[in-house]
Amino acid sequence: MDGGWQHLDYFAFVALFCIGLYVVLAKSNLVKKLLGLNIMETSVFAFIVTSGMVDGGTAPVVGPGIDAPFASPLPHALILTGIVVAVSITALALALIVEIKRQCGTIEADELKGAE
Amino acid sequence: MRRLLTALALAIVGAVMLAGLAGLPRPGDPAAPVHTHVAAHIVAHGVEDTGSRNLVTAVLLAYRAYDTFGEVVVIFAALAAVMVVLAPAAAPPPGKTAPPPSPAPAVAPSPVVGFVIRLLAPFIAAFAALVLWHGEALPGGGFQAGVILGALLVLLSVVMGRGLEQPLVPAAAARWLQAAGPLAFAAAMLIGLAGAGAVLGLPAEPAWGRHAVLLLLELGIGLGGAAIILGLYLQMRGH
Amino acid sequence: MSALFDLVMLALLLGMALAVARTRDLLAAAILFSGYSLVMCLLWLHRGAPDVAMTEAAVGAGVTTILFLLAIGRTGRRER
Amino acid sequence: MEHLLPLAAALPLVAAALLPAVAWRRPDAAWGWAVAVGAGLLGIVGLLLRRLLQDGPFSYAVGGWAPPWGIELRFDALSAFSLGIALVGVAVLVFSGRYAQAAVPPQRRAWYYSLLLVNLGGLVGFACAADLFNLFVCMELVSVSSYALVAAGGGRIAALAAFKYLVAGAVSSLLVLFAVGILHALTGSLNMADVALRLADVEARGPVLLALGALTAGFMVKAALFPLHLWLPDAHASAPSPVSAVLSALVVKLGVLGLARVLPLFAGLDWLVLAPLHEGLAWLGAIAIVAGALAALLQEDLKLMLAYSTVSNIGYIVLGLGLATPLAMTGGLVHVFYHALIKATLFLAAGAIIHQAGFRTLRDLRGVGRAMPWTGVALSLGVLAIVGLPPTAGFLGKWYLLLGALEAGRPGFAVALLAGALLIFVYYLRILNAFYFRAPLREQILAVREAPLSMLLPVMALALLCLLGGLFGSGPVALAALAAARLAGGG
Repeated sequence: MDGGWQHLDYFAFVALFCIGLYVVLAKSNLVKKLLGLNIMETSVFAFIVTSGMVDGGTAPVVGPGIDAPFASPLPHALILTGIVVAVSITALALALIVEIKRQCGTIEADELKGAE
Repeated sequence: MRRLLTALALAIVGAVMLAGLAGLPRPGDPAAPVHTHVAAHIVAHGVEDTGSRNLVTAVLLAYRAYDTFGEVVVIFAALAAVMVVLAPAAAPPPGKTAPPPSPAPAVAPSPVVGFVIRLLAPFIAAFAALVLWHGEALPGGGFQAGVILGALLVLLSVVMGRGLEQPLVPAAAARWLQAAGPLAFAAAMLIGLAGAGAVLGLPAEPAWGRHAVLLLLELGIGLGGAAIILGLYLQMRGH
Repeated sequence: MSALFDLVMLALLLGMALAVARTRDLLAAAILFSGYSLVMCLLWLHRGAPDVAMTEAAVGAGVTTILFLLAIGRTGRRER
Repeated sequence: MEHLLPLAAALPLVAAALLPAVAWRRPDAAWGWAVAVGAGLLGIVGLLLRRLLQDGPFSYAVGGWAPPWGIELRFDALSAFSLGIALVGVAVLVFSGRYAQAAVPPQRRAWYYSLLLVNLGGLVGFACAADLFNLFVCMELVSVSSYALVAAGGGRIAALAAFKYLVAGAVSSLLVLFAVGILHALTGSLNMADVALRLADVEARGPVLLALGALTAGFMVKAALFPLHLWLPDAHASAPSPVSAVLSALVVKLGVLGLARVLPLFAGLDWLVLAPLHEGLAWLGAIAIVAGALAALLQEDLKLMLAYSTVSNIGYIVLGLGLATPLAMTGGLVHVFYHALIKATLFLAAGAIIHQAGFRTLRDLRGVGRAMPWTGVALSLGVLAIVGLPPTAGFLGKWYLLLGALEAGRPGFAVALLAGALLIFVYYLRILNAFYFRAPLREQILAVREAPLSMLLPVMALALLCLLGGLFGSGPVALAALAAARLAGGG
């Protein structure tokens, strides 16, 4: 905690991670679970993006007249990839949900357990 | 009981994460390893190494191009995954006949909306081209441009798609476009091998060579991304 | 000023995530999530990550939301 | 020549993206294309392996960007698992030709082959990754394609199982990404060798422990280590059989290989004692061996039995890593390779039987061994191998594990090992008994025909490898010993 108030960020991201995990674990609706998963994912992305920031820094684009320090470009590139992976998984999961609805008539985990 | 267990698990996870993260360097500290090691090298040499003033682009398309290659295959795999899950099965499973898939409720856009979207379409397309073209100098790049273009195609298919079953792009051409990202990277691999002596390297000669490679990658990522987003939309909407 | 902006954004994020968790209307939850992504995008813009912010706005708030809406349209909007 | 290393993964990945376009006008071309790519991959892996055996481990800086600035690939003794990936991959692709005609709807078929190729490419990339984020990207290639392939054949259980698998897999991937973020924040680097070096100077202990915990938990879910295996049985049993073979033989190994890759990162920290973690892994492994085998014993469904058997076998491998003596780790790593061949044989043989007979429980399948003599022989060879009878492939891993447990002075674990082997023997005896020595319950069984050649050939080839693997096992054992020495040496 000696790091100053900006650690507050990390605490907020942990809270978001836990809210997402709560939705994944406790909610029965599959669409809702997927929303929870997305919240978890963005919280980790936010953690990584924030870890690359720098005091008084700007975007890592070199240009004339910019002498402020740059935020690290590396985490940004990683998270760009991460966002694409996240949307890929979301698309597939939604397709599975549509298929489950078609085959079983419901997308509530409680009822699906009974139907198996 | 179950709620209690969930709450307990969450409390433990949260506490462990907080305890661990509290020991990290303060975010924003310019002396943190995040800024002094690899990032410092990229900031110092990125422009000269890659010719791209946007260092995120330099990382994505040069230093870590192999990861970005994986990324474009992941989004292609998402399309393949949605197709493999939702493409119609030939026969319904024996025993229980499944009801036909219910298509998403058709949105009936008002004529005004349709007119506005058609009017805006060329401008949105131009904006996408701008985002792609300036990926080396400004924030943005191929993927962002691709998503904007994909969104435009989705809008157009909302406007024109009602009752019109033929897609915006012929199906055979769409298959090739959807592979554009990996194809561009395959080309860049061979160019790098021939021109820079390393797979995915940037050729030093001729002078415009590395710009051409970066632009090729941006184009492939952008066109491929747009085609895949349109494909995902059409498949998820149902026929 | 900058600290205040951060605080407001973080509070908004937490509030919207809780709202997504609480609402039983899936359509509302999906749209709230889209808003959550937009706030996240603003935060990242402020952290010097415009590339990521742009992508999050286009993908997280845009494409993801469209896909969610299509799926909800085909499976029903009420959570039991 | 050295350029083949980045191309090994790139070949199947690019070919996967092109496949639907190529197969658009000629759907029949999809299979040929996929098999050709698989053969090409096998060839490349063979060349890489020859180089490894001649000159030792070698690296490649992709794009010419020297590590740690760019991405490094490294082909070492652990990467030699690529051979298993390529062998099983080719067998599965060949087998799919006839199988998919019946089990995968025509409009899904090109995408099915495409996803199989993505899966194989991701696996090879994962085995050769020397960069943490590259490891993550390859893992996601494998994961996304695996979730979808489970549902490729259709059916309600498959769709549900795929979703369950997706949620478990996505959360575990996220844990790995989170840990990569922490390690990057601590060291400023992503290259594994560089991270290991720089981690030694890190003073903050909390984040290091958190990263270690997140990585271990994430890869344990990927490996389906008991008690985190709950997603596995349904997914592996309800997927199309060639997919089951890939998942059980190769994809779960991702978790084990991942652990073997990342644990050495933490070995250079003098304040961090890994012994409790190893102890925990050994216990979980031992419990998994027995629990998985017991669960398999209770199954009536052939593929569910095989799925639980995978849970048990992962236990063997993790026990080897947990005991952490050179012999035990050699045994565990050798089993990574041989279990891949054996489980692929079993799942493909089971798939051929289910495909031809139309039944999938032991009761319904009684007497099928006599109707399908060749497939029956292959299945029996696989059974002998997985039970671990000498001189089959399954013997070596368990033998070294046993020696390792004794070397570590832990006879208790040796007992668990033997108990597991006994249980495995019993439940595979049940299969052989039902197939050969029981009168058919269904009269259709008598009319069942032998599997077509394109299914039989890959199954027989794999079965032969299971048999000969033990006789020509010195190569894999030497490589596993090399990898084990690196693991134990912490670098």
